[in-house]
Amino acid sequence: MAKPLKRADGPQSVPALLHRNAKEFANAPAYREKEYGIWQSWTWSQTRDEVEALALGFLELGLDEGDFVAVIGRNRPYLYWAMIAAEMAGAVPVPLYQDANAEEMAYVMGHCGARLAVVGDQEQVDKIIEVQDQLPDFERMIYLDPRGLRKYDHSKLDQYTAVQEMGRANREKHIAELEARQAKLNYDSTGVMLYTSGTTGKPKGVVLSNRNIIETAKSSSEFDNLKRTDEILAYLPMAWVGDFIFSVGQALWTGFCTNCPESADTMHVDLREIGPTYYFAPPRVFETQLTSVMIRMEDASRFKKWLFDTFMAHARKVGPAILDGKKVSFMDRAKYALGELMIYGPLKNTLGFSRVRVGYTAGEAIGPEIFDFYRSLGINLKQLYGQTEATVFITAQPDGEVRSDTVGVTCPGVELKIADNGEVFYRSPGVFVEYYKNPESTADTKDAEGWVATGDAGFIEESSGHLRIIDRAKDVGQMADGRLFAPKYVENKLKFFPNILEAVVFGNQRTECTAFINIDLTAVGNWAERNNIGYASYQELARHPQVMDTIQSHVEEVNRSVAEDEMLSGCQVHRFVVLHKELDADDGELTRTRKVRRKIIEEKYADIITALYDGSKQVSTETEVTYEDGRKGSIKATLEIREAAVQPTSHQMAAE
Amino acid sequence: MFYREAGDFNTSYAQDQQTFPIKFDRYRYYLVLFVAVFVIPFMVNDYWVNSLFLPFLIYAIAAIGLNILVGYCGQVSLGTGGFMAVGAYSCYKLMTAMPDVSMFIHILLAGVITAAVGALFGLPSLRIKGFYLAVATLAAQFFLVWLFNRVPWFYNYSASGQISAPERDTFGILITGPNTEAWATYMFCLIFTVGSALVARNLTRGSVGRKWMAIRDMDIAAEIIGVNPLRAKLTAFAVSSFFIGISGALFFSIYLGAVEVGEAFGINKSFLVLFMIIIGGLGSIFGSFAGAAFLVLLPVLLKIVGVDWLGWPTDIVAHLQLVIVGGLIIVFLIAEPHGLAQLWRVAKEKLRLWPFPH
Amino acid sequence: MERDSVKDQADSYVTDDGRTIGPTVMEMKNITLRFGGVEAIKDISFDIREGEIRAIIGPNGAGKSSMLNVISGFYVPQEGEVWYKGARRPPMKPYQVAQQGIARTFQNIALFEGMSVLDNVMTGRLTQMKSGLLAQSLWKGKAEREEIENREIAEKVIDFLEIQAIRKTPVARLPYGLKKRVELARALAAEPTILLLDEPMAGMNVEEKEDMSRFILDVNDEFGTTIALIEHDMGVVMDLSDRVVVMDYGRKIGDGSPDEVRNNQEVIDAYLGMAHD
Amino acid sequence: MPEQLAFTIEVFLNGLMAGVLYALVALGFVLIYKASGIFNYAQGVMALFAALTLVGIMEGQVPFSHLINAILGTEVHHFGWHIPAFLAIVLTMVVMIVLAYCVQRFVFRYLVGQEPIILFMATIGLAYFLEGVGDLMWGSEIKTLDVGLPQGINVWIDEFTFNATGYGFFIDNLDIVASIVAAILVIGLVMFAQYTKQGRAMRAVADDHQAALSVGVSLNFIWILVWSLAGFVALVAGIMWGAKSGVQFSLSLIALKALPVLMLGGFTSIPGAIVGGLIIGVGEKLFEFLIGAPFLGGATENWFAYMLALVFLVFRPQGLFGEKIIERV
Repeated sequence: MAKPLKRADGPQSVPALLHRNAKEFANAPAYREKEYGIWQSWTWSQTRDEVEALALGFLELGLDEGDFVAVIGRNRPYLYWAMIAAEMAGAVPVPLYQDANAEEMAYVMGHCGARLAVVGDQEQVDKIIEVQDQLPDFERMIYLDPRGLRKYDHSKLDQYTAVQEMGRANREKHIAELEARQAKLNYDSTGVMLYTSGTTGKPKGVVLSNRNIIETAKSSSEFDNLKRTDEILAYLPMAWVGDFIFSVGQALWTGFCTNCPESADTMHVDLREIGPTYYFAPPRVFETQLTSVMIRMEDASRFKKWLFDTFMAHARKVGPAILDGKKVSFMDRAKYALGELMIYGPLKNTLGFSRVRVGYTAGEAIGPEIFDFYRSLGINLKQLYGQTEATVFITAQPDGEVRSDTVGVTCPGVELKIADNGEVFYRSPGVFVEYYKNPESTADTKDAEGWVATGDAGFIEESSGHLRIIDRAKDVGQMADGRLFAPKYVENKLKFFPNILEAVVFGNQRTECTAFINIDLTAVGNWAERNNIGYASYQELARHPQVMDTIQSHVEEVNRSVAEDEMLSGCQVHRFVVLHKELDADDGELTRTRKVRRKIIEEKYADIITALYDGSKQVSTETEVTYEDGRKGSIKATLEIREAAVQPTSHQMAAE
Repeated sequence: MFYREAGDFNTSYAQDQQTFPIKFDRYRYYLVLFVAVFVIPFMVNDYWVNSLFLPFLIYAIAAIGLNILVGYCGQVSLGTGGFMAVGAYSCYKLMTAMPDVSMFIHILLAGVITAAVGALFGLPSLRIKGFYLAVATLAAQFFLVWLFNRVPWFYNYSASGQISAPERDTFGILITGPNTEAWATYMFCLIFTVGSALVARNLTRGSVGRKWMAIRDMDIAAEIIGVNPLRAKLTAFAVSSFFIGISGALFFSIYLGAVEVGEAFGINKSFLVLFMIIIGGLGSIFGSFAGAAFLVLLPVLLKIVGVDWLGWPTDIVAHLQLVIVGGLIIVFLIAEPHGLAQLWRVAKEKLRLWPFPH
Repeated sequence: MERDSVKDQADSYVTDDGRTIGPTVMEMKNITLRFGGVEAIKDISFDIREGEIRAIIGPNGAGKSSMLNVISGFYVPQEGEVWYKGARRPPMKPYQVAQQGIARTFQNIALFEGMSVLDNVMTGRLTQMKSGLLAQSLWKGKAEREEIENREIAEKVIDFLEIQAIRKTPVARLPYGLKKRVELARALAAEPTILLLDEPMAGMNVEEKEDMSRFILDVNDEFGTTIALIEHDMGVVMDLSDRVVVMDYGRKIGDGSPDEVRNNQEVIDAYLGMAHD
Repeated sequence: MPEQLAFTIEVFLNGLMAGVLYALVALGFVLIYKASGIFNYAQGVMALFAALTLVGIMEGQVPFSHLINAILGTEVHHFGWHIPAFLAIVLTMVVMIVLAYCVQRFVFRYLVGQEPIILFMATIGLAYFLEGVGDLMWGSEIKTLDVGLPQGINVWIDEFTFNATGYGFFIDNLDIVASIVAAILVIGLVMFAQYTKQGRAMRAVADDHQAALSVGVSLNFIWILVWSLAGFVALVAGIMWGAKSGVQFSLSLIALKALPVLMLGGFTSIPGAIVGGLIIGVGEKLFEFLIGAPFLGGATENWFAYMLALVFLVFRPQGLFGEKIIERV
């Protein structure tokens, strides 16, 4: 093994890190939250006190070592503290997705047998009360925002601050015990348990040890030399491993400040105010942002538009090069500098990216032009490849070698190997301990020597040594004629078009590929408005012939580029439909992280798929949908099936 | 476009409530102060000071004063000239009565006295509203001017009926009388102008200011939520008059040196200052400065263009000036009732959103 | 017949949803108000108890608004007494009434259009802000401290009524529904003993009405604020209020719990008899 | 009959006559205010402008001659003709009507629905503008205006009173003529407002814009009409004042005289304007005569009217005849 998993010196647990920070940079800002119109701030020492008070409160409530504490709500300092406090008390924090519905919560909390839950507000409280009786082990709930809860039965309900008070009051009683429990914590004790929103089946509880957390936090922080002065905005789901590593792991390791927005809808304003120096967002965020930029620029004055276009053109030409420190002619640099003053600077400022030193995107492939747009502005946006089981980091792009089609080189301490079927395996200090109460799947994913299957297929590029991911390994299939079938690869290329929100490609064990398309309502809708095309619903817009034509042209363009790639030329899309409804997590078609659930979709829309292959010109279908309020309904529609031009390809290398 | 607000956030209400919450604005403000204090004094000569800086600084104070009354409290007054006169004459009496006391004290006292007089004439404002009140304030204007004209005690029984400022100094530096240094008079006025601006800002951002604005926007509602109308209006009159008094005192003692009340503080003065705040922007401190600058510069420019370049007779240029000023007032009231300040605000918004249109 | 309900005897009681209603905090005794010849209010008496939601309903022109204006001291009745906190209230100016802890909203919004939402809410604190001219002109120190203390309270209210997003927007730019909410915020910021709401639902669509009712209940619930509201839309009031006074043509024709009132013949007649919108 | 009393009566009469003129000017205000809610501070300057124009036309001055000469370097001043007073007056009236049209068309059309105070400030701007234009057109030097009105002491009254009281009253013919004309004008205007179609339309507008509109009254027309009337009043006032003390800037100050009259009489009431005018005319003259001159050093006319009005308003904010203001929430 590259790195022997021996006891490293230095803090051995998350709470230990907190104590270190509280000592070493006591008065540096640790957490901020926009509330009551200003950024309420806590220094590291204050944070330590808050967390300790809560931990003591937990003890007073009778929390035992090894218990599980569910944490549910939007990103708030208090909830991060709750996670740390839980570990202090020797328990295991389990963050849950706040938008999960009651059943999903019931499953997870039942599975780990959580005794306590720390939740944000009435909404979460209600959800849990709804499923309480399915949870034998569950005891008490601790809430942050008392709004609307005054009349609730408080026998099983405490207010967060009340618990802290309880803790402070009984300090003498419990402090010894608390310190004892902390002392026991070491590299191998569990730091957190995160449930993966598995693309198939029930979610699995990934157990991460302090070693996993601290080692990855350490190496990744060094990799991008994160500093104590850095600022991040914590706005991604707390249940997602990334947010945990950024806002807890790295934050505690480097001691930088974590900022929480006032609410989801003020996120952009808050982002702009804080101006983070270290920023993460999934591709779709960058995508929607770019779309909105373009839309807003549409109604700018002629002159501004001209300025914008010329300078952006120039930025695309030299921006990335300058960012990568390659040599660029003086004139170009000068012009770029001017652009920085006139356009890039203000733009970054209005988007809130002025100060971004390190920006990451991951989870999905990102469209080249989207990626380049941000890089050309001088934002150091990079890609990384990781997963929960690896405590995020597997590969990442070092400064200076950034490309949109690779996911970079292995992170420090990580080893890679590619199996014959193209599946990517890795081994690292970040490798998870186990799936909780699920030895067999643990065994499936992690072998004796600690190699973990990513479930993704990919290859290492000779030229650069960067890893390139093609697709989910299990989705990489073979076509009837034996050629490689990598739907995700094609879907991504499709999704790079602003007009296309989602795409699902079929063709496994078939002679040719076909696709479902979801149009992007914002982009297409905006286009429709400007060409004053009236439409009442997504469905109506999706049906519009002009829209169909545009989509078709996109598909054909993709076919062309796919054809270029020898291995994957077979994956060109021959026929497609534009779906009559948007794929939706509430209907189980996507995961909460908006990954496509292929199997479910294939079953649900079987009729359409057959139609795609039996050569019919159109298909009528009826689909059940779930509305936000949980009601169910159904949509009837007749979909037009379009033929897309494909490039002729050679069949010779098919056999292997 | 020049704004870089990302990372410029507030962690306390003190920060959030400061006068220039945005860094960029704050620095610009410091720069202006720096230039005003450390650059201009070393460059000015008598011409510049007397034709531009002194009138600008002094009128700015008057404008701030009137703006508090009209722009913030919504009580229109046409008595500005009269109140300036009060400032001037009380300053004169003080100077002559107590030669050894610092001019700072005299000017401030003049302000205080004017404040008292102003409050007195503000009393009717409880009963009289709108332009009834505006007209009523003319009473102050005419009565006060008459008073200083006819009661010899005020001008120390001088034959001419004029008052003229004797030589006085502060910290050993001459600031009144014929033999003053340009920079000295400039600095002296600057101190008062900056001071007034700060005080005015502090008052208008706090509870007093809100009381005034409440009265301005809807007096009945204001009273019902607990604002004592008389108190609010009287404070407005007093504070406003305090500033106007100071400007009057400076106008006489530093700028003119000698005045004949009807000439210097006639009703036209009232209108001039009123115009300053209309053009500059009602309810805005910045507007007071902008308006003062504008109406101080205008005649100078007209003179340069009309008389010096085109060689027209001065009276024609003077008439032209009336036409232009009158026209401008109407144009502003129609097109931009909030004056230059509003234009400035809009421009700022545009820059902040750059490159986006909205 | 109005005073027969059990609740009036008990000095303080607990409602079905667990709120404690205290003793009488304000009592109107035989109020009569005339404008010239017309009698807007004819010899009306009723009381308002601590922590309750007290509604005054009646057809348009029944004298509800006049009654509210009497309570808030804007009109001085020719006859009758207003008793507040166990003492007779001498005739006083509206601003003095406000300083006694009675805040109100207005039927046709009376916000200060020239100010931001925050400033409007802060005006609700004016009765509490005491620092003098001199302190304020220097700002640093007393004035600033006071400003911040009161800002904190104002922000709590802003947060409570969920108007954070428009905190610094000039009220002139707000839609009707939000304006109503801001006005409520302004009244609430005063931390009033009694909160008077003048047709809080007037001109609102259904969702806005629901929101407003929710806020009114929450206010009463969270802060235990005593609320007196007038409304001509009977439906809304019945779900909201603990006790209802019904007025018609300046007379009181009913007083008691919503149910009592609902079954009061005179009331039914009044409501059937009129062209109701 | 004691001298003192005689003097007093004389002063009283003079005051009465001055008062009539005040009333006249005040009427100009009331007309515009009633019909358009505009409180026209420029009324006085309009009088000045009218007088200037009248003189200019009579003397055959070239308008803007100074400006033209300044720009073109020419030396034009006069057309070299003289126009009889009557014709000149008619022409001037035409000019005033054109002015009325312009004011409505270019200024107040854009200010419809603004708060009164804004309109008021606008008229102040207008006053400056007009003053400037007037000076540019006709030059700012003092001019004598002679439309052939009788001047000098009225001998008949002098003798009559001398015989009656042993003291001859000094009363200027011009004043007499002026007050007669003014009286006629006042009555005329009242008649106009009461009995003519336009007059009634005018009052309709004053009472309720919407209603007036709905019965098909053209606001625009009405406003131009009232501005023209105001111009006419201004012209007359200009003639009287001009004939008395020459055409010069001070003439525009009669507006300032009329303001307190209005505050006293109420902005909306024609009788108020008249009564107010008389009260103030008499009041200030008597005050000056009995108190001002002997004890206060004189020239109290400058402020007496205002003080009177101010004190009065404090006790009756809506003026003598204005209707009571009832505040509602």
